[in-house]
Amino acid sequence: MIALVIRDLRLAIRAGGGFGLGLAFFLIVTVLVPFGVGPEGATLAKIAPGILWVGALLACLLSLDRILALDYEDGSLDLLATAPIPLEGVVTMKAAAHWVTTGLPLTLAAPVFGVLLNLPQPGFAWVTLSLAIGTPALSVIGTFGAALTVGLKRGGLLLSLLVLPLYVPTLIFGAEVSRRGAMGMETATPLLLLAGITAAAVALLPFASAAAIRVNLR
Amino acid sequence: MIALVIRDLRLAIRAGGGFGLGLAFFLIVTVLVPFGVGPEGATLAKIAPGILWVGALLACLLSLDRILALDYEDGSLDLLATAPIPLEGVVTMKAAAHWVTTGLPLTLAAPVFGVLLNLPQPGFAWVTLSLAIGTPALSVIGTFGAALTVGLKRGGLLLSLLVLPLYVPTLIFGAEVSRRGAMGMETATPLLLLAGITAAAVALLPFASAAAIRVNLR
Amino acid sequence: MDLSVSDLAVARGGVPVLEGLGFAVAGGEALILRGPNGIGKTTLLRTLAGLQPPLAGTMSLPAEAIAYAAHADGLKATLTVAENLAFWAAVYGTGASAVAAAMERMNLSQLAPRPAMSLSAGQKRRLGLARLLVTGRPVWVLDEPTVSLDTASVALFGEAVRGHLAAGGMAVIATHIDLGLPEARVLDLGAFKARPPGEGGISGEFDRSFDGAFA
Amino acid sequence: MDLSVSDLAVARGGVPVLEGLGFAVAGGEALILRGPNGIGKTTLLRTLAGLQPPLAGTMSLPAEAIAYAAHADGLKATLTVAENLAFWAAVYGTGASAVAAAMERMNLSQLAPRPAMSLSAGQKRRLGLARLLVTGRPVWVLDEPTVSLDTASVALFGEAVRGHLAAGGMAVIATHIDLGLPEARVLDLGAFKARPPGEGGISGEFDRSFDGAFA
Amino acid sequence: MSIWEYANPKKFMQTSGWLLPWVAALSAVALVVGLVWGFFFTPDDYKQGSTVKIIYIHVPSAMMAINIWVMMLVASLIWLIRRHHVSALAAKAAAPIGVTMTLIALFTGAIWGEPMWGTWWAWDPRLTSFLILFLFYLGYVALWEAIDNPDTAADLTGVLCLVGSVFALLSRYAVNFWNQGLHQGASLSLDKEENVADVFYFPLLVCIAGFVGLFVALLLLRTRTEIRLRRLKALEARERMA
Ligand code: HEM
Ligand SMILES: Nc1ncnc2c1ncn2[C@@H]1O[C@H](COP(=O)(O)OP(=O)(O)OP(=O)(O)O)[C@@H](O)[C@H]1O
Ligand SMILES: Nc1ncnc2c1ncn2[C@@H]1O[C@H](COP(=O)(O)OP(=O)(O)OP(=O)(O)O)[C@@H](O)[C@H]1O
Ligand SMILES: [Mg+2]
Ligand SMILES: [Mg+2]
Repeated sequence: MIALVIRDLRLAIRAGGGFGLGLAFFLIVTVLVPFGVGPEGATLAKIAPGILWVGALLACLLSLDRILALDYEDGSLDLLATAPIPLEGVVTMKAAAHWVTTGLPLTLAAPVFGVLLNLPQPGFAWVTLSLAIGTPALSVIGTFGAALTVGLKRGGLLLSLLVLPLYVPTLIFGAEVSRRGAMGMETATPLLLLAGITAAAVALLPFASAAAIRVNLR
Repeated sequence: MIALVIRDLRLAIRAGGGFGLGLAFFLIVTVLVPFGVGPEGATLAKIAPGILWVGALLACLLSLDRILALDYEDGSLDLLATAPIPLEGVVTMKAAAHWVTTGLPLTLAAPVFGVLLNLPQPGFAWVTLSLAIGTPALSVIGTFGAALTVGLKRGGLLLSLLVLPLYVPTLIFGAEVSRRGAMGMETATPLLLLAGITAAAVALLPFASAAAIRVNLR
Repeated sequence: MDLSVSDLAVARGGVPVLEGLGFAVAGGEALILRGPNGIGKTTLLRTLAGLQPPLAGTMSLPAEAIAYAAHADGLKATLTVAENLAFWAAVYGTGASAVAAAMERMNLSQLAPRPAMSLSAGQKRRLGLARLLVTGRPVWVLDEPTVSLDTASVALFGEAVRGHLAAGGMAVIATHIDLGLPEARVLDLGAFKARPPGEGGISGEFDRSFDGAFA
Repeated sequence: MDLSVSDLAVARGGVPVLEGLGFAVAGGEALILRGPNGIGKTTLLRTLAGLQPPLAGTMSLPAEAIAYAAHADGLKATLTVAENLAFWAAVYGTGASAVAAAMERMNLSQLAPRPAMSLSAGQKRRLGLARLLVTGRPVWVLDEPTVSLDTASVALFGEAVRGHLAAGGMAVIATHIDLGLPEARVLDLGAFKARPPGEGGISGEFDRSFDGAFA
Repeated sequence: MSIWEYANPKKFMQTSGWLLPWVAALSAVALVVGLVWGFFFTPDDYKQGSTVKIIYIHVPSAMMAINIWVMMLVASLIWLIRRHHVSALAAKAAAPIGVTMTLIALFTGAIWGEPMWGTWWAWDPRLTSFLILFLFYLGYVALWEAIDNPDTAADLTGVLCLVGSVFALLSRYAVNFWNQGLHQGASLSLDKEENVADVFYFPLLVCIAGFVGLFVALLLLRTRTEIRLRRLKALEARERMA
């Protein structure tokens, strides 16, 4: 099954910057917000942790349709479904590849982009930590959404629509950790809840995703 | 060439809510931001015009790859390029269809979503007006980006990367109109500039887009 | 280990297309499915491969014994010919020697370092067929495998099928053209076309349970 | 109005594949292109259709005279058969009567209200060929048009081509199988394979200008 | 003899091969002289202390970042109009240098901003439009990377460069407009005539000359590499044909 991760990573690199592009989108969202909201440092500092989380989430979202749609279109998914590895494993590996190409770079880049949004000093560590814990959940939940919409022509927007409500709990706790951290408040409770969501999503959602794919191929 | 617009609109409807999805994404962005940023009314009121514009822009962006990619994949674009209508016309009609399915609903819905973000009273008219004037530019510029990336497998993120810096002037003037309007300030200058950008983009960019498509089909 | 099918009915888009199908394929045998466009060949093959459930009837073999190949070859445009095959070899656990042998067999060795997107239609198809060889599975279920192939490549394909049968494998192949496999049995699906439910044809589960509900 | 081509060279991915091609097709004539996989049939047809520039040589007809049909049929899965055709009729300005006639000719009338996605492979292909009929253009340039078609449909296609030729049209068709058009001329592309530049073959613009730059 | 002679590939390879070591050596000398002079033989600024010395890297790299884009625009136009392969490849070769220069200017600016403005980053018009330029660079490089066929890539990136330049100018103007009403005097950017005394000025000139030389040397080197790379690809393809 490792072969699957390797293949997906290789495809991401060959496609000309699969790694860089999620990052670039994140950068661009953080750049656009000041254009919309205005350049005052105080306002930006206040909304910075939330915008960073929303930006990371949107960057994740935008790359979700890469997870399964390409494999569906060229028939690979049919073939993987009949291959001697469980579909649950396939789905998990796909989510892992998505995290490595999207969630991980986003986490590493968040502090840098925090500078652009005038993020208060103590916030940097907390934003990074909360993203590190929360982005795996985003990848797994996103894979589930991709599995639901895989048969549909250009289901991109529908996919977003389905996935975004599922992202809300992760977003709330993740942004809460960041915001409290940035203001120097206690963060243990939301952090624990965030970790709980991630653990549960990683453990359980692959079964739902595999079931959805089976139905879609039928 | 009207047939092309009609076909695109029909496809948008058949695909299960081509109209609704851009809107839904816009709704979700405006909903997510309070989750990320926190619920205080004063902060929200301050950032509301900007967030509405950023949200509309992202909703637009997300639907850009529908404009040409599907037609490329199923061979329609090859056939349209050899059809007896100029490619410049095709591109313009495609942008028009995109605006009707995305820009127009966003414009109409923006005042409603403004309520969610606690937009100050005088802002409603200005946000709507600025979106009505600005979104055609977003569609035309987006079509240019789609034309550049049409040959690439799942160029979605690259497309965003290329298009977003091109969106900056439109965003700045559009958000400026909304913000000034919301604060009851003079708006004539940015409004004129916004209209100028839209007019120039609509008049000139289709030539660049058609050239890019020709190169990509080669 | 035989592939046998009895009283099978298959549906597409909820509409029954074939019914009352029964056949058996023993090791070393090939079965060629024929029938006019739209009769239901593709639907039947997808059902055999386990990609969709049958409407009725039984199949003797688990989907795990089957290697399926259809119009879409499952090739990645940016990976090279060798990488594409190596991936499937890893998935099926067959290893590098199988890859080399398959490329040899399908006359792809020269093209090994080329990305799949730069292949012509027929070269792509050959690569798709080479994938079958690396699966190492006993039953090949093929949907119009020789589309876009020239005569030499069709012969190459015939050789590959014959080799597979000689090793005790089986094959079920839907095609409109002559494959040069005179020893294979031919099944014409025309006779199994699903009748309308009024005339005793089979109907879907929903129809069955709701018939009589509107009296 | 003839289609004539002289000393044409075509390239794919910057690599010359065919060179020194010359042929002429007069009104009422068909030309069948043959050659092994990868010789360059698709590349040549795309060049004729004006989708890519030739590497060298001249073509007598403007791309506006040509109706091109390839593997990808340009069908919209969610539109019905009739709507798909009506769209192309509107683009080419031929009108509703052409649509009805084309559906009649390709035996699609029964399928008219069905969305294209529910068609079988062969039915889709028939729809793709019906599109040619609504273009009203004099030169058909077809890339493996009979892929997936059963014998009856191949005959139908032969009829359509013959009708087109009888009306003074022309056709250039790449195929690997027999189309049942004995009156058509056959051109084997094997003889025009581009030679390596070292042996006097043509080379791309970049190569030409850089040859000798690395002494 | 027309200037297009030098765009002849053969001539270009000869001339650039001959020119490269000289340009590289000259720029190295200028950089060493300028930086050493600037860092060790100028007084500290009375207001900014020793942080002022970052100017010797910041200003030249910022200037180069902007001018490299202009050079790419010219090269793209030459490609689109006259189809000279050398100029297409020169534009391709220049882009990563431009990205690097932009990054250097951004980083040195941020490092400078910390002690001067008390913040790493502010949405000052000049900084903002620089960030947008960075995005254009990224998009340009990403598009080159994403396309396989070199001629297609050259055409498309050429069109992007053209359209992008217009929008970059527009953004520059828009950003000025956007941040005017709220100007908090954050832009301490020294104006040459007013603030930079001659002691700082001359070593700065030497440094700028050094950066220009560095760019030309890197550009020649990278263009030669790109040409060879493409040639290699062509030879490989030929090999496979035979
Ligand atoms: C990340 C932050 C910064 C960025 C992106 C930035 C960018 C730029 C740019 C684009 C230029 C114009 C070069 C030209 O047009 O020739 C420039 C020049 C300059 N910058 Fe910065 N800068 C930054 C921070 C700073 C800081 C903190 C200072 C000092 C307080 C500073 C001082 C200067 C000076 C003195 C010049 C030369 C002015 C001139 O020649 O007109 N910069 N910078
Ligand atoms: N949603 C649907 N409603 C009604 N009929 C459908 C639907 N989807 C598919 N069909 C029909 O089911 C039949 C079986 O299609 P299938 O693809 O299996 O045929 P096939 O034998 O493979 O044909 P071909 O030789 O053309 O590939 C076709 O007649 C098709 O039109
Ligand atoms: N980027 C590339 N580099 C080198 N060769 C290439 C490239 N792209 C395509 N080719 C080769 O160009 C040749 C022509 O391809 P083309 O699709 O025109 O063949 P064809 O005659 O249509 O074959 P088929 O019968 O298989 O459809 C093929 O041999 C193909 O491998
Ligand atoms: Mg079929
Ligand atoms: Mg071909």
